[in-house]
Amino acid sequence: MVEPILAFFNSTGFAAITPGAVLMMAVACLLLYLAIVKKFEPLLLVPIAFGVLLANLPLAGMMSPPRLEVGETFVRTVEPGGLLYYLYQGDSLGIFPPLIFLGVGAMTDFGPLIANPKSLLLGAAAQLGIFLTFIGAVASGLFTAQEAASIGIIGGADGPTAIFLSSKLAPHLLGPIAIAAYSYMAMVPIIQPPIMRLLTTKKERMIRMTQLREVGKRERILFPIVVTVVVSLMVPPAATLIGMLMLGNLFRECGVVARLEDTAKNALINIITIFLGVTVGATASAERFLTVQTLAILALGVLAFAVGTAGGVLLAKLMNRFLKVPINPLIGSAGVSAVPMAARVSQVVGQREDPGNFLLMHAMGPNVAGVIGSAVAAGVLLSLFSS
Amino acid sequence: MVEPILAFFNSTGFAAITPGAVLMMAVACLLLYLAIVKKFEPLLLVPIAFGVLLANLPLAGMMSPPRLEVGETFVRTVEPGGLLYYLYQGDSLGIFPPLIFLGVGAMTDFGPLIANPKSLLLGAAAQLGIFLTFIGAVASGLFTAQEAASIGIIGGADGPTAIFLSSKLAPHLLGPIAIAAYSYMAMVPIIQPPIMRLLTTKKERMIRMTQLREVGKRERILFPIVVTVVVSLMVPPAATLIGMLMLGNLFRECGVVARLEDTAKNALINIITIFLGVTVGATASAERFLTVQTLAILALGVLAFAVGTAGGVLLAKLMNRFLKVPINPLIGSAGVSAVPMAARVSQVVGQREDPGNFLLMHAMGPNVAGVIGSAVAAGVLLSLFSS
Amino acid sequence: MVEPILAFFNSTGFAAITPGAVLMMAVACLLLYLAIVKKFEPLLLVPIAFGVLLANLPLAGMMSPPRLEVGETFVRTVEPGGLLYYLYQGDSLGIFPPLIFLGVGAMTDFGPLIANPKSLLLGAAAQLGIFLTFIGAVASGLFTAQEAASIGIIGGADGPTAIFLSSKLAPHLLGPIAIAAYSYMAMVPIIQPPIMRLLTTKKERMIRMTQLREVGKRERILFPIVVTVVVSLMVPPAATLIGMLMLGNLFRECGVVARLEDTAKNALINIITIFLGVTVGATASAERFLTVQTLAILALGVLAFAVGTAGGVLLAKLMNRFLKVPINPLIGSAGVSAVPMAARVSQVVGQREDPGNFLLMHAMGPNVAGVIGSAVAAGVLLSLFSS
Amino acid sequence: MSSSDLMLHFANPETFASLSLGSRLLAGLITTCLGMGITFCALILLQFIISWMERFVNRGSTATLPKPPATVAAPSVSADREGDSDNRRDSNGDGLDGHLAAVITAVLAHHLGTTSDNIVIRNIVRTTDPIPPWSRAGLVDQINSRL
Amino acid sequence: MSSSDLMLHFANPETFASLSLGSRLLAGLITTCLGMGITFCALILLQFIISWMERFVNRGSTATLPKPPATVAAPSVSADREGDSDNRRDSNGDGLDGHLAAVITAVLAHHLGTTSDNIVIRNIVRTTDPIPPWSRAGLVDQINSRL
Amino acid sequence: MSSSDLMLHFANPETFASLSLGSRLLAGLITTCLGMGITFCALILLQFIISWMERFVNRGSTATLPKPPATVAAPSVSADREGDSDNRRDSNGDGLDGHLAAVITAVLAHHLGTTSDNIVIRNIVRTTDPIPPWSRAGLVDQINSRL
Ligand code: NA
Ligand code: NA
Ligand code: NA
Repeated sequence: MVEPILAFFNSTGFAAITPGAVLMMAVACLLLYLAIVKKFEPLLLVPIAFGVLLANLPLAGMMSPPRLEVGETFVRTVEPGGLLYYLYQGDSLGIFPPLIFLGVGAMTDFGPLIANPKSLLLGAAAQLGIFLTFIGAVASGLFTAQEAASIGIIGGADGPTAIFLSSKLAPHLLGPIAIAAYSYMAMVPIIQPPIMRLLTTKKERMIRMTQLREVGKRERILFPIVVTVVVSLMVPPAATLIGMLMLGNLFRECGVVARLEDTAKNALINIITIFLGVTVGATASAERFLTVQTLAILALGVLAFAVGTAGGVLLAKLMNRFLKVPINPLIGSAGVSAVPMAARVSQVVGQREDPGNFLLMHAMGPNVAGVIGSAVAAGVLLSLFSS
Repeated sequence: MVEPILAFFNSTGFAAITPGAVLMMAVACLLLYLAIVKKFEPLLLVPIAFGVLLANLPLAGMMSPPRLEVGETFVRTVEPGGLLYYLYQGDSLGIFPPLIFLGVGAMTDFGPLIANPKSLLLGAAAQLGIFLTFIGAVASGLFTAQEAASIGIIGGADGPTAIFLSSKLAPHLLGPIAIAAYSYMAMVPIIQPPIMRLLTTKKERMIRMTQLREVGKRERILFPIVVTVVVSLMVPPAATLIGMLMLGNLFRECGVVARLEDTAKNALINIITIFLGVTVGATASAERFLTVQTLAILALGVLAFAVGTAGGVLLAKLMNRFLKVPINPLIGSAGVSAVPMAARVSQVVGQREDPGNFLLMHAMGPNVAGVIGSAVAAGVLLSLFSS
Repeated sequence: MVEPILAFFNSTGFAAITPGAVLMMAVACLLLYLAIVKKFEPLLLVPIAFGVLLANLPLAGMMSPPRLEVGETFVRTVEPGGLLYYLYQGDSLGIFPPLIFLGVGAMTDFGPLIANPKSLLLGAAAQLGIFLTFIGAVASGLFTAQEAASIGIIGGADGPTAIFLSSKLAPHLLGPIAIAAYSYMAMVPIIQPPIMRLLTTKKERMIRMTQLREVGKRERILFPIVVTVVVSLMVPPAATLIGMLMLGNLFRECGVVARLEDTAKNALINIITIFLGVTVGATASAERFLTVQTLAILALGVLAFAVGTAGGVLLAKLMNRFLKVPINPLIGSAGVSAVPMAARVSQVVGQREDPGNFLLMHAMGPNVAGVIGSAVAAGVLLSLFSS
Repeated sequence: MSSSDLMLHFANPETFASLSLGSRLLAGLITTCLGMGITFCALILLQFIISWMERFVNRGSTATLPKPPATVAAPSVSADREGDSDNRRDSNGDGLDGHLAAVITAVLAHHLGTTSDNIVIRNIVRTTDPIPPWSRAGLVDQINSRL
Repeated sequence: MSSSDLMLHFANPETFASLSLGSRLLAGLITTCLGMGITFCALILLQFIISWMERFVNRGSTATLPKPPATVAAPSVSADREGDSDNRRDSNGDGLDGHLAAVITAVLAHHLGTTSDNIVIRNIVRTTDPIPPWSRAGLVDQINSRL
Repeated sequence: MSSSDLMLHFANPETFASLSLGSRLLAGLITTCLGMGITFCALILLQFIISWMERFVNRGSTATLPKPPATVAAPSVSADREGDSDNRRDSNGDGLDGHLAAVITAVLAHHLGTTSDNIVIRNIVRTTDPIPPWSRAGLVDQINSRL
């Protein structure tokens, strides 16, 4: 009777636990703390953190691949894989991030961008964070071009884009990259304001902007179609992300498919969010996560956000030299995306100087432009570095 | 620095665009116009049209298959396929259309059919359009029997049935067939009335029908079970479509699974509708769509609807020779299905002669019978022509 | 013309029907009767019963596997499989049951268990039914250890756990086991009370219990994390089920991801319930179901519930010998899970002796503990008997 | 060639091309007869079973469902519940919801000493699914305007 | 044969048939002891952690959740929120919703000079999920009627 | 080595290691120029098309959408409708819903001779989706409290 008990003990997780696994479970708990108590992007950090926890439970095998028997006319599963292995296919085959974008598109109002197309320039400038971080990652000597590109995209401040790109270029780094991206997106209110104040004068921060014009229904309907065609022609690898984002937005604006809009931005995006979050977290197993590369990624991620913020603000200042009606450079920082948080940061920083100044609506333009900008940048990187 | 720019330009869609792709994008815009402005079946035409657009963006590769590495005990993805390729598997494996039918069943009230079982005859007669169009397609010399059957099923006026059948018999024609089916279903109010008036006298059109009897709960619950068993025994290949339609209806009528009914007719059908619509549209790439066959399909599709309409009306007139209480032959045209539009056409055409005549409820009987009839006809065609 | 008609007749189900198929369709109708009229677990028995019906329609082939063409770098479907074959992969790969548990976790309030942790002992004791039934199944000589384990788990009174375990250990018995599990769960109000009265005195049944303490938000949030870690370390094969159950519960309790909680317990669980129910039923084809083994499974299933009930009650009586404040042994029977029915049975049986005695809340503790207990027991069986 | 052989050659994409147009049309005719025949058989069989079911099922029971509104009096009773309400709102210009909202607005306005115009009741939500039926509800207007 | 060997043979479907009934029962007994033992160990461990958690977590904090209704006063407080409301409506014959509807109906009737019977408030929708808990709410009647 | 060759070696993980740090940085710089250049090109192209679209599309038509609230008067008009309402409730302390509920409560209380405290209107449900936008609504507090 003792023998089977010993045999059983050897099959428990206690017999196989490693310090790394314990550390990763602690990381999972830290992430849960940030998500639940500090409310850092909880909708994605809660599933991601739980995924980290599950993937590091010894012997649970939730990410283990199946064993198949492959014949001439059949493929049979001899031993099924783990639950998270199957769900992870949605990430690694690039299916989940575009479907998230479908829902994001159905939630996003591009009106402020259509009303003020100059916002697009700010949304482009803020992508500087992506490319300078790319150079930084290359210079560190720790990463290949593919890995560096995946790290740079953290600066896009767009979770699905980051996951889409790194699942294609550097799937082994998906865990730390996704965790960095979502953590820093949540920390935008901490990262951005000092940079914004450093680069602007009090007078600039007090610039008031005129009310945005009304945007007609036709423009709203044409917008997603035009963006899809133009961006996809210029950067074909961005077509999947931009196409789904704009399909969702078309559902929203066309007014005749409310059922589809509703499902895209509720049931569908929620289901995918759960699956994507848990499986992205599950890529962060101890042996993959506890490396010097992860530390470098976390450091470079902050850099990416900071440079992106600066890029947006500085271009806004540059534009003011040429514009008759000046823009408040604080809205430039919203170009990093992190919708709608970065726009709210612009509003709050502006209001601190002048409580009667309402920048939120104006900042939403660069903010949503940043989503398009990051997708374009991701397309360029895919086009240059995918095999 | 010039070289990489040139290299990049060669990777853009501008370098690879073809006149065919431009034409197909114009077709996509036309379909979007019909769907959004003219409100032609928007819930499917919007996704289909956007799918056409996406599939014809040069180099975007959203329908490209993956490259695998197949071993003795594993199948590994070397290069993932496009998003729409993966979603399209739901069409080509015959998974999505029956799930759409699950939701349709949960939305459909078969009460008017149960109250007036003679409606089934009209629902059968209207399938004449399917078979005469089949002969027409064969006679054109452009199509094989399988292709002709897929074209004929347009006359069933039932999107999921058409997609289910053609994905099995002629997947290369799926795009034009689906587009024809949904476009003509939307045009039922234009196609049917002249035929209905041509084949009926004013006196016939003014026939009033007696109120339908109440239908008990037990009958409603037994109905889906009986239909599933009877139809599946007679035409086994129709079992999948009819079975799912009737399962959805059983969810609706049994009264104890409201949760499942709700999900079947909302979240589930909406998710599948998005995926199915976009991927069906994505089969319409320029090289597949811009053929003389497509023109023939569009012409034969109108024929199918017209003949189906005539079949229903003429059988109703024939039945009146034998019935003591005559039926209004205008409800015969509703047998083509296109639920509930064809029934509304009956109502409107009838009311034009006699504003006090309310045919809608009576037309719903043949209308839903037509759904069953088309599924049976599809089963017969599958049974005869599937390999 | 006669020949094709004969050929067609030979392709109808009438030509291929067997007495077994007729009998199974009758079984399906019986199950529908129990589900709809008697309201026996309708949310699962309706889909299961319909699945039984569909799987036994001759020549419908809804469970037939596809024929593939496997190359070095591709896997191509030559002939698609049946709809239910594809949906069934979610069962056989172990994907659906944990996702059901995700939704169950999002619906379950573990407060009564946290308030009274002694409930866990009762939830453990009630698992005796699983193991004694296992011995019974082995002793019958009809079953291997794997099959016996799958039969024993019926005593867990937890549908997803039973399906998860038997899909891994004895997939060929999945149909009868799932049907027995859900039928007996529905019959808990009939099976349990006589045993409860037999094993307790009137005085014991009249014991009143003191009000449960309040449970704080922090405890509620920590609970799912702690349970996941502890149970998964002790019994790694239980990690998938427990992990998903607790993730759902964390969604519920953390208060910052209401969207995900809502989707997990509505759209997602409903979709999976439909797919799981229909495909589990579809495993019950005549040749698999109409065996002496099925009869044995049905008999052993009742035994499992009865022994589990007794186990819970008897441990509660034993505990009363050591506790200062006695517990009402009627809440012990709730440890079999079958949430929340078994707890209501405790309430009703208690109230019959003393209408002022409210046991429901106290019985919910063992009730939800039983869910954890069965998952642990399933993990032990998987650990011992999976290849 | 027997009709069975003809149908086999007709159904096989490889031998299809070898058939003459006449043979193909004959095969098409056979298909049509078979297809319409079987469709009618199946639906007539259903018709008889449903008629028989009515007598058998309803023998002991009184109908359990509420009486549907008379079709003469309520023109727009449609087969789909959602389309129904849709339609009702269309034809009457003001459905039950509108009425209820009007009543509540009036009461509130009376008590607050304001006019109804300043109070907007935005959402008396109906429990029945307000989503239009799959794929067609939006077309009512189209029908009404074109015919 | 050691108990380890026995368990190995028992667990292997190929060698299972070669075991005698006695060996199988012994192996079954070992399985039962192991299984019940581990189940109890795991749940007792959980019990201790939860008890300890209570003291540790609640030390500094006052409970943040509202007091649940006393079980004696409110018989049907169940563990699942939906079932809860379900049950409450069952036992009291008229839940909070019914009450609220009655109040509103009365007010409206008073002001419109009509009787309550002519006004039907169809849908005061509760924000909490009105869908019954997974798989069992419909069974309340069954329990009530059978026991 | 031409810049094309450099980029090829840079993009190939196998030859990447053989490049000097200088070459890598050069390649990184080329990537940055290309990337920012193309991003700006694409978005400037979009800017022109959108500007042109405005003039072209709106030429014949009057705007069909209702005027959005002036940003000066309504500080919290945000790009996502849900976040919007969220925010409005935050900043004003009491949104339209709260107001409506207060009004109804007052009316009912008046007529029932009780105080408002005893009546809880739990659910005036808004038709517009009350679910917060994907991933961020809960962070409003965080922003407000930290900055
Ligand atoms: Na961005
Ligand atoms: Na039809
Ligand atoms: Na249990």
